[in-house]
Amino acid sequence: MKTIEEIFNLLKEKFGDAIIELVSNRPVESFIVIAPLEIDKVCLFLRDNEELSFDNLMILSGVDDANGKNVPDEDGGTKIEGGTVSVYYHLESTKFRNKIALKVSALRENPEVNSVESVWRHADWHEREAYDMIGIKFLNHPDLRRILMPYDWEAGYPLRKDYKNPEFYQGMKVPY
Amino acid sequence: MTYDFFFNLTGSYVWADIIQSLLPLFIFILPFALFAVWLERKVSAHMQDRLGPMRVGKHGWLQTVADIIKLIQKEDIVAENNDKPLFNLAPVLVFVGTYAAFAAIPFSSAYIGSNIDLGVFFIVAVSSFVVAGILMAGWSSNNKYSLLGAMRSAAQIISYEIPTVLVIITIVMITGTLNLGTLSEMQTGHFWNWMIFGGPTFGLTKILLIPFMILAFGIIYTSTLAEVNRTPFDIPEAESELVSGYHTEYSGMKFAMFFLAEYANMFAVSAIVAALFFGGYQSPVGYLGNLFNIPWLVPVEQLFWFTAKGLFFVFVQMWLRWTLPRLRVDQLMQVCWKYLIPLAFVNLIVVGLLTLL
Amino acid sequence: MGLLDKQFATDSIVVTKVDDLLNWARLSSLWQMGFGLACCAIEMMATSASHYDFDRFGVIPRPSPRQSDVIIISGTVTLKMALRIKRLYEQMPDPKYVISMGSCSNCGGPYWEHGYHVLKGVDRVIPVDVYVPGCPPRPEALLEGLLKLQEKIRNESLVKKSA
Amino acid sequence: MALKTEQMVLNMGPQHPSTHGVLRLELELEGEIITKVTPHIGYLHRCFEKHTEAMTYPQVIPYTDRMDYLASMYNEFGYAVAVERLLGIQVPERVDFIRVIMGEFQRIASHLVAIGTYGLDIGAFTPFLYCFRDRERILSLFEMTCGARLLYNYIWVGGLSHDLHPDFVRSAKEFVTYFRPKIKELNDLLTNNKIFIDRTANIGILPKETAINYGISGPNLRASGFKWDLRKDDPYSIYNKFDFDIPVGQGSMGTVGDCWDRYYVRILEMEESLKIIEQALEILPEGDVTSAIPKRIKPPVGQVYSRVENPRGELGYFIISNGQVNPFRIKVRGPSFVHLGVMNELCKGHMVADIIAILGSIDIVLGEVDR
Repeated sequence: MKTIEEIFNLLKEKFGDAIIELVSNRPVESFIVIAPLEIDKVCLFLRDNEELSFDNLMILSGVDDANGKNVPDEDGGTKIEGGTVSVYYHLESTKFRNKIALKVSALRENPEVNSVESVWRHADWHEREAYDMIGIKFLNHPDLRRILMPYDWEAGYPLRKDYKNPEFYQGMKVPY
Repeated sequence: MTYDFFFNLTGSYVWADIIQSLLPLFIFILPFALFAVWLERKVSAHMQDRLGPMRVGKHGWLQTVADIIKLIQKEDIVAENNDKPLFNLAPVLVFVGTYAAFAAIPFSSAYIGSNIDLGVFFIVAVSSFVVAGILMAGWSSNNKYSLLGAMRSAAQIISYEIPTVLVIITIVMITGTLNLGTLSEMQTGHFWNWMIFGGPTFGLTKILLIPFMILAFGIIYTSTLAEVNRTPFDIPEAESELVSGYHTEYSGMKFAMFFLAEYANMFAVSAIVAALFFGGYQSPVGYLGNLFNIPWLVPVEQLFWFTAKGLFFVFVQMWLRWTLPRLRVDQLMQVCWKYLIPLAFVNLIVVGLLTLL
Repeated sequence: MGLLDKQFATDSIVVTKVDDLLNWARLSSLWQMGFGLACCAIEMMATSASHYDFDRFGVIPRPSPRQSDVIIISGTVTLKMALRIKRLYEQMPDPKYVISMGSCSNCGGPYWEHGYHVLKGVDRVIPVDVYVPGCPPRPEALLEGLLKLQEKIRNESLVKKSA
Repeated sequence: MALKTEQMVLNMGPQHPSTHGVLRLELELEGEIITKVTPHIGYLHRCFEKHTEAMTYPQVIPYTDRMDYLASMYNEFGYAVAVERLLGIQVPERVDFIRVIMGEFQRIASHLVAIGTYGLDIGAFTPFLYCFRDRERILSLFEMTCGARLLYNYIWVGGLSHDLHPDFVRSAKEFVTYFRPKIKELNDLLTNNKIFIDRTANIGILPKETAINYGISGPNLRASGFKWDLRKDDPYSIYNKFDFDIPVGQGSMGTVGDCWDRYYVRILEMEESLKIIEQALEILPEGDVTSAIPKRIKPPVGQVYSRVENPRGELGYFIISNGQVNPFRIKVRGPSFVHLGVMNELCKGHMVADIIAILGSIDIVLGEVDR
């Protein structure tokens, strides 16, 4: 069983610049930051390497980091400009009982991350959910549609921190 | 007998005919269907640690009456895209097919709607109307669930008619008659004269016949279960798959007609089984009427025995329904074509040989 | 509306008696649409099951809306679901009744403030006869709601209401 | 001239008797054979994750209840464990024991619903009512403890809302003795029924590798023959103190990982849960259950992914804290959400009736799929 530092060094050696940093000064969990357009290759390596064999993707979560500037928008509220959105990957090896967390960040305006659907089929719906809720576009995903919200929902991505609810949806009043 | 009575009463063949033919509908089928629905709900409830209907009348005995009154005045929805003539005709056809079968069923020696020589054959033929009705219902509803249900139903009923008819032929071969009245008369006396115990024959043949008769009974009871769409063969209206199958789109009284037809049909097939194997209207032990020399009591007792036998088999159907899961459509066909039909053929041949003894 | 409802202009002894009979039939055989939405659906199932036994009141679940008289909106109605519920309601034959079960379908329940995808009360899409409060309502509460609905039906009339 | 044929598209749900809630399945059929299944979800999307961002940490607990409403206790349990890990606090021993007892009772109750509705899907109505009858007894135990039947708000971060009712231990023991024979009754009625076996064995086979790749967990993964239970493999709370087995699918009626195995693993798990409850009731320590509840929950900046073995599988909470009283982001890995994703893989080539059998056997709760 390898520690996260060892895995970081191994990845750094293999992928170079694609592996950005290791964040290990936070409580409870450390994670490795990876470039968004290299994540699928890194994941494939992590899954197929004999010594790592991270065969199980536990969870894939999209997060709006809300680290941009707050600027006033047209109708009196505020919206966030700039900053990033992130995707967290929690992997597990059922063979070595080892766990690891990865993170990718992409620009908030047009976030594009490579899909890991081909590595773990499990990621399929989680990626669709991240697209639906945060608006992250997963490149090479076979079927990137909204999953929870109606297909004709036009009011944006609900889990973004500056999301505003529409007044009406198909003639039904939405706010209380 | 009853016909003469009505003829004397009204003085007209036409009226006597009408009364004679409507009699089973009003004194038997409708009340029975109402009673059977109530019974089904009570039986299922008690099997499941519940009480069932309790609020309408004592122990809810008026429950079905309330249901029917409610259904009669419900809105009758015919959707825009339904095939309207077929949609309206289908429940009538199903109801008629079921009802017509009662014409040849011997309720007692005094009352057989139509004591024709082709009784059994008539019932088998006329109950095939139901298939047409169901197919029409499924097609005209313009609903995919209905269509699937109807197709399953047609396949099922037609397949299971084969073992039924083979068993009937077996019986006919022994008795030499298709007339249900005569058939019942042959099984007179005591219960050991019933066909299930080899019929009114004597000696070695009788003993040899018993296992084959029991097998024949098993085959025919299983296939009649399938013909009336009861569990484990309730695939056409499989609630958890096809919503309610071919009658998904029916509301109000048209639905009630399907509903009543189903329960009437349950009794019809039970009655056939009773008439073929369990002595029809004959008492298993003898008649009080004969004992006390009251001639009119005998037909009444016969009616009682016939109803009791029929109801017993209806009860068994309910019992099975609330116990067993349901088969899949291909397994259903397997049961029929791989097991029941070959068995029925073997049975037919062996019984044929035995009757030669 | 059933076949006879609102067909009579004036009241009379016959109409009143027919009224009574029909109301009795309607309230004693309220077939419920076998349809659950969320948590409350589990309590609705528990109400139909052995311990509480909805069948005592003549309530049995029918899978098809065409054959049901009462729809129990048991749980949160989301915007995605609301139009389907409306359609289901429209598919039911008259006379039809609606029981709104639980806070969510009454008014949005705990999701009233931040629920961007929750309809704040099913009465925004279909008319409701009886509201049963609770999150989720106990089976006893649902039974009480049913009795209230029966009371309401008992006082219905076939007479056309004049303005 | 060849006849023009096209595949029939059958729309199952959102209102359908056996989609277990408001799931919509779009089936492409070739006669009765299925060529493709597309699940459409979101008909019960109640915006859980948005709510958590507006609530304080303890206020989230009632919302976790409403996710998997058949296993509310376990959702709270999982959430409490996750926040406690983030805070780095230890709860008193009695709290852990009560949590385990409640969690295992919840597992039995949840499996009873799963088994009962599965019987209903296959066409057997009576086992469903028997299961609900027995579940009602567990609910009365919960009611005795916290006053609610379905959604409890009982397990809090750092403790519990109330201590046990004085009668609880006796009633719980009574239930255990009452329930053991009922499992046998269920086996006689349903498990070993020939028709039931015909309907479920060799249907919807899920091989182990596929299962892991799809992220399947819980009874469904164990039915595929993989001995993996977070209670033993990634222990939380005090599960390592108890002696219990992890049942896995044997393929005794057909192939390993078929519907019957998934069903039977649940039956066996109920017995294991009874074992855990019995042991826990024997050595239940005394103590105060509310003493460790923090007055103000304000975790440090950080993140945690914490998971527990829910009755349906791996229930994970990914919590990001930015040092405020309300969470920055909570993402839930609902087992039902993950399991539903495998439907298309399982259903291909089966018949319409098998869809119901497969859907019932993977046991989803729509509240958790859509959250």
